Amino acid sequence: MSILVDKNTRLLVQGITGNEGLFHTTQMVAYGTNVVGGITPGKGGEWVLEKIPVFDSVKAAKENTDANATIIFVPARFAPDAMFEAADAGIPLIICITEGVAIPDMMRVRNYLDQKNVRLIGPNCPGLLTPGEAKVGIIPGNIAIAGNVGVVSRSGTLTYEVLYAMKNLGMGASTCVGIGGDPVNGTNFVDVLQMFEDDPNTEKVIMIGEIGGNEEEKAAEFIRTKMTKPVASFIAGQTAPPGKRMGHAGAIIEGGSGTAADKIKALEAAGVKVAKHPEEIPTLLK
Amino acid sequence: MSILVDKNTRLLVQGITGNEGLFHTTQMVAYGTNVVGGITPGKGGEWVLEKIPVFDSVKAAKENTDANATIIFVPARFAPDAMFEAADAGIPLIICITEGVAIPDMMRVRNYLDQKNVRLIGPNCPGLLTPGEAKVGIIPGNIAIAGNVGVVSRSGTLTYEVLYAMKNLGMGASTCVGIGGDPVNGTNFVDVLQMFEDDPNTEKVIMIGEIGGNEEEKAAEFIRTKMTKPVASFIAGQTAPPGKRMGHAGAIIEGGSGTAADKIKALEAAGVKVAKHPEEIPTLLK
Amino acid sequence: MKLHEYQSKNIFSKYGIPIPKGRVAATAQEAKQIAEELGGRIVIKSQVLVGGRGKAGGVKLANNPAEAQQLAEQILALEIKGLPVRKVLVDEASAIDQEIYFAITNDRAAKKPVMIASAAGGIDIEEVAAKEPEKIIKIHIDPLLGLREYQARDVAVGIDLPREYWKDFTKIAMALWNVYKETDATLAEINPLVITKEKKLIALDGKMMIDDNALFRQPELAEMRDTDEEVPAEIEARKYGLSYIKLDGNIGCMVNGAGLAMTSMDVIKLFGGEPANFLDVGGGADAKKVAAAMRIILTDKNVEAVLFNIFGGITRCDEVAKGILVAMDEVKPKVPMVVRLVGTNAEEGRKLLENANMITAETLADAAKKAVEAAKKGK
Amino acid sequence: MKLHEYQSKNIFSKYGIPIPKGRVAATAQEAKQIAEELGGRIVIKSQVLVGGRGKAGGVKLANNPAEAQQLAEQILALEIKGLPVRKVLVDEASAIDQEIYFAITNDRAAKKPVMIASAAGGIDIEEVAAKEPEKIIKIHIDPLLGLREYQARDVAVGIDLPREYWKDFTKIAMALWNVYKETDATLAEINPLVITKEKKLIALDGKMMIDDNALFRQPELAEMRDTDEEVPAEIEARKYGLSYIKLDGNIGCMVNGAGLAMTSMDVIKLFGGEPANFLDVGGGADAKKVAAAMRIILTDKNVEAVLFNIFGGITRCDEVAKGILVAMDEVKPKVPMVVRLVGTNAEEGRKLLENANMITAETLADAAKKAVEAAKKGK
Repeated sequence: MSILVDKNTRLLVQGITGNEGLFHTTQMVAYGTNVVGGITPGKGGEWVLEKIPVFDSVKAAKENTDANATIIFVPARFAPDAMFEAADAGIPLIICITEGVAIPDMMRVRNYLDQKNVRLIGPNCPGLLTPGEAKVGIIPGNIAIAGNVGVVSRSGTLTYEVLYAMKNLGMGASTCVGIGGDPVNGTNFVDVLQMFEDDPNTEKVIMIGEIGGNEEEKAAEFIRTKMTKPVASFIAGQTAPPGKRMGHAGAIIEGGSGTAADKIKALEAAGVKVAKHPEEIPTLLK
Repeated sequence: MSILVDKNTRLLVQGITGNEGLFHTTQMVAYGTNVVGGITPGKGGEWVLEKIPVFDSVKAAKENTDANATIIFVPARFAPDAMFEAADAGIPLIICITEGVAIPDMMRVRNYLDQKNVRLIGPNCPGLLTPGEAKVGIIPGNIAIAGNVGVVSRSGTLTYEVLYAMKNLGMGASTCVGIGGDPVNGTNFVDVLQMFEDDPNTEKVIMIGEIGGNEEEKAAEFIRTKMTKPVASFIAGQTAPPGKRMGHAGAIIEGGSGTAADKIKALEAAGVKVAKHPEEIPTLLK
Repeated sequence: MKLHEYQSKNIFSKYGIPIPKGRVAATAQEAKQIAEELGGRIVIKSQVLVGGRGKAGGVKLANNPAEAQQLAEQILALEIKGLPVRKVLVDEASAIDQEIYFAITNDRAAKKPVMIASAAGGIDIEEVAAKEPEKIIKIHIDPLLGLREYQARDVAVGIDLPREYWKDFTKIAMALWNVYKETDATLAEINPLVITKEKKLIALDGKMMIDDNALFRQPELAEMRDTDEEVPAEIEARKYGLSYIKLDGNIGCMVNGAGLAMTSMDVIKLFGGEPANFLDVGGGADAKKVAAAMRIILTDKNVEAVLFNIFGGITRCDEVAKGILVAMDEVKPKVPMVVRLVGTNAEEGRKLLENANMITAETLADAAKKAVEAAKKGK
Repeated sequence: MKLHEYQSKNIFSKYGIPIPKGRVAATAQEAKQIAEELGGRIVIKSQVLVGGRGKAGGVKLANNPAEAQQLAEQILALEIKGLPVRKVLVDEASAIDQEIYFAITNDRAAKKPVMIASAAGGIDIEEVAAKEPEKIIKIHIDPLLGLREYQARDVAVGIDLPREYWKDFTKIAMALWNVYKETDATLAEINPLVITKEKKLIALDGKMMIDDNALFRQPELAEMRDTDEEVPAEIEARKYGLSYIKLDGNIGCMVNGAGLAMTSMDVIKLFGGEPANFLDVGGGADAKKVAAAMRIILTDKNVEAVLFNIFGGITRCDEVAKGILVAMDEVKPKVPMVVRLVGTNAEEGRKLLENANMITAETLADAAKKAVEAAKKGK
C-alpha cells in the first residue's frame, strides 16, 4: 500500500519529447512506472522509447490510454495551460514538476482546479515516489527503498538527502511526496498528512519543511489534534537571510510567522521530533 | 404550499431607495411580503416606509436581518455586481428584475453562481408571486388568486395576461414564476417544472414560452419523460419577424430550432395542450 | 449592433490578426486611388450590414486601378436587400489555398462563449453545418477563465489544420478571443480565414456584433454605429429606449413587454388582421416614451388602426395614459385607436382617457377584434 | 522585482489613480527646475529600493526652488541602508487631512489576491497591524472573477471612510486591481492614500513588486529594472538563471535546490562555519550555469573554501562536474573545494572530477565539516 501512486498508476507525460521530459520518462520507465502516453502538441502520432505513443492533446491521450495521472515537464510559461488542459480532460491527479510558474497564474490554476475535484502536486516539486511500485517525478529511484515511513516535503533535493539517509539506515518509504516550495501550489502538508494517517501501510511520517508561509504551523496543529502516527521533521533555513519583503502588506498578511524558529517551536509543541540536520531525521524514528 | 417563496420568505431589496425599487417595495409590503431590509450603498442607516432598515451592503443586511432572499432593482450596469454581492453574502435566492444586463456579464454571473449553489431568477423578469403569501417582484398582486396551478413564463406582461385570465375563470395559482426572457439567465423552465412536479399543492402547470433559444424544446422533453402533472402552454411570436441573425455562427449554434412552430410541435408531441391565444390557456386545464 | 466588414477587420488587425492590405472608399475615385496604392489585383467589396453581398453582385475582382474604379462605381450604385451601398472596401486580392470558418459567439443554451470552426469555410458554411455537422468543431470557453491555448490547438486539430499553421492559428484564436471579450461582442466571425498560396493565414472577411446592452462601456464602438443602414423610425425608437420593428401590416401596436407585444401581433393575426409593427415600450414606460412610440407608429402610412395593449407591472397605466394624451394632442391621429389597460394603476389610467375619443376593450382578444374591425371600417 | 516609487506612481496614474504632480530628477539642478515648474511647496523624495527613507533623511520638504535644489543636493549625497541615492522624486506637497493604507497583494495561504486597508495609514502601519489588528481590513479577491465594485465599497465602509469619498475610493480600488492584475504584480501598495484638505483622494506614495516569473510577458516592466540598486554578483547570477544572495561568512556554497541550499548553510553553521552566500543553481543546471556560479562565488574575497553539494534529480551530476571543470580551468581557484555528488549520474560526475584537485565527501554533514576545516587550514 501507498498513497497517490502505485502499480495501478497509468501515467501521461506532458512535454514528453522535450529534453527534461524525455530524460525523466526514460528514468521513470526504467523504474517500472507505467507510462501509457505522452503529449507534445504537433508531435501526435510519434513514439517515444519505441512503445509510448505521443498525442497532440491530453484529451486525445486520455481517450486512447485511460490514463489516471499526468506529469508536467513543459516550460514555466506553458505550464498553467498544461494544468488547465489536464484538469479539463478529466485527469484526477496532476503532478507539475516545472519551476518558475508565475504566482498570478498559479492562483487562477489553483482556484479553478479546486472547483474540479482535481488533485495537483506542485508545481516546482520533485513529484512522487512509491518505492518498488512507481516513480512519478524526478526523485532518483535508487536512493530510496520500500518501507513504512511516509515522507512529505516542500523541498526537492533536500528530500533526496533524507531518502538517501533513510536508505543508508535500512529505513524504507511507503510513499515520498514532494509538494513543492512555491508560494501558491496544489496539495499541502495537511492534505498529505491526512493521507498518511489513513494509509494502513504507513506507520511513521517524516515531514520536511522550510521557512516562509505558514503551512508547517498548520501541519503542527493537524498533527497535534488529528494524527496518531509519530512524525519527525526538519526545517530548512535557520541561517537564511530574511526574504524579500513584500512591502508592508507582506508583514500584515504573514504576521510574525514563517521563521524556522517559529515552525520548530510549533512542531515540537505538537510532539514532533525536529532534527538538527537532515541526515539525523531517520534516527529520530528508530 | 408553493415553490420558492411563501410566508417564510425574508426579503431584501437591492436598490430599495431608487424609483422602481421604492415603488415596488411599497407594493410588495402592501401585499404582505415580509421585506426585512433594503440596500443602497451610501444610504445605510436610513429607513424606508418607516420600518424597513437600509444598509450599505448585502452582507450587513444579511447579518442584521437573517434574510433568505433578495430582489434586485438596480440599473443594468450595476446589476451584475449586485448579483455577485448577494451570492457572496450567502443569500440562497436572488431575483433580478433589471432588464438590459449585458450578455457577457450574465455569462460570468451564471457560471459563478453555479459554483455557489445559489438560485437566480431572471434577470429581465417579473419575479415571483405566491398568491396570498408573498409577492416578490412586479407582478400586480390583484390579478391572481391562490390555487393549485403552477405558472412559469419567460415573458413579463404576457404572464399577467394569463394570471388575469385564470382569475377571471376562478382558477388560482400555487406560485407564478417569471424566469425572464434574456438569452443567458438563471433558472430555466426545466428547473421550475421539476419544482412544480415535486410540490404537493401544484396539480396542473401552465408554461408560457416564446420564440428563440431551445428551452421550450428541453421542457417538452422533460414533460414527456418526467412529468405526471398536466401541462398547458402558449408560445408567443408566431407572427414575429426573424430576429437579428448572429452571422453564420448563430445559425450553426441554434440550428433550425427556435421557431414558434418548432416549439409548439415539440410540446404537442409531449402531450401538452397549446393555446391559440393567452386567454384560452386556462380553459385547456378545466 | 452590427459592425461593417471594414470596421471588424480594423479591430481584428489592432489585436494582431493578419488582414489583407486595403481601405474603405466612399467614391469610385477613392477606390481607384487605393487600388493604385495597393498595386496588383484588387477586390472591391460593398459594405452593407446584410448577408448575401456576393450573390447580389456586391463583391468584384479588379485587375487594375481603372477596372477597380469602374467596378466600384457599379457596386456603389447597387441596392442590396433594400440597403443602398454607400461604401466599398478596397482590399488587395489574395491567392487562396483553403477557406476556413472560425468564429466566437455566445451559446445561450450552454451559458458560455463558444468557438466554432470548420475546414469547409466560405459562403456555404451554413449548408455544411446543416448537412455535415461532423465537419463543424465547437469548443466552449469558460467565461471566468477565458480561452486557453490548448483549446485553440484543439480547434486546429479538430479541423485538420496542417501542423505548420498551428502556431499562427493559435495566435489568431487567442487574439479573436481578446477581440470578443474586450469589445463585449456577441459575435466575432472570420469567414473565410484563408490559407494563402504564400502559406499565410489571413482573415479575408470579418463580421462582428456588439451587445447593445454593453455599449455604455464601449464608447468608441458605439460611435461606429452606421445609422445610414437603419430604418429612421428604428433609430428614433432607440433614442427613446423603445424596441420597434416595422412590418407590412395595417394595425399598429404599442405594447409593454416583448412577449406580450409578440402575442398581441399573434392575436391580431388570429382575428384576421396584419400587424404593422412590433413595438415594445419596455418596463417603466413614462409619458415621454409613450408619446414617442405613438409618433413612430403613426409615421407608418399603412397604419389604419392602432392597438394599445398595456398590462401594468413596472409600467404604470396612468403614466401610459398621460403619454397617449400628450401624443394625441401633438399628432392628432386620424386613425381609430383601441386601448386596453390592465394592472398597476389601470383605474387611474382609464379615468385619464375617459374624455379622449378612444375605443376601449377588456380582454386582449376583444381588443384585437375591435382593432381589426376598426381598420376595416376606416377603409 | 521591485519598482521605484516614481515608477509605481507613473503606472498608477496611467490607470487613473490620482497622484501628485511631479517628476524624477537625477541632479539638484533638475530638481530645482521641476520645483520651478510646479511652484508652491515641494517634497523631495529619495528613490531607493529600500524602506525607511524618511527616517534616514531621504524625504524633505522645500518651500521654494532654491531650497529644493539645496535639499536635493543633500539627499543625492546620501546612502540609505548601503544604497547610494541616485534619483529624487520632486512632487508638489499636499495638505493632508487623513492618511489611509491601501494595498493589493497575494495571500499565499488563501491562494488569492487580497485587499488590505486601514484608516491608520502612514509609516507606522505595521505597528498598527501588530497591535491593533482590528484596524486592518482584509478582503480576498476571486482570481478568476476579479475585484467586484461592492468589495471596494466594503473596504470603504470597513475603514470608516466618509461617504463623500466612496465613489472616488471605489474607482481607485478598481484601478489598483487593474494595475495589480495587468502588471502581474505581487504587490501594489498605496501608503499613504491621503485625503487632502481640498477633499481629494491622492496616492502620495506607491510601491510595486512584479513577479519575476511573469516578466517574460511584461517586457516594458522588465526594462524598468534598476540594476544600479542591485549587487553586481546578483545581476550576473540572474543572467544565468541562478539564485544568489551574498552573505557575510567565509564558506561559499553551490547547491542545487533552494531547500538543500538553505540546509547546506544551516549545516555549515551547525559545524562551526559561516556561509558566504546562498546559491541555488536550480533544476537541470548545465555546465555553463555551473561555471558561472563558480565564478560568482569566487568573486567574493571573503570566501576561504567552497562547498559543492549536488544531489542529482533534474540536475545531472555529470553536467555539474563538467561545469566545475570548465570553471576551474578558467578561474583557477586558490581556495580549497569540497565536492559532494549524489543521485542522477553521480558516478559519471565523480569520474570526471577524479583528476581535479578536490576534496570529496559522502554525506552532507561530512562535506560541511570538511569545508569548515579546509577554511580554517587555509588561514
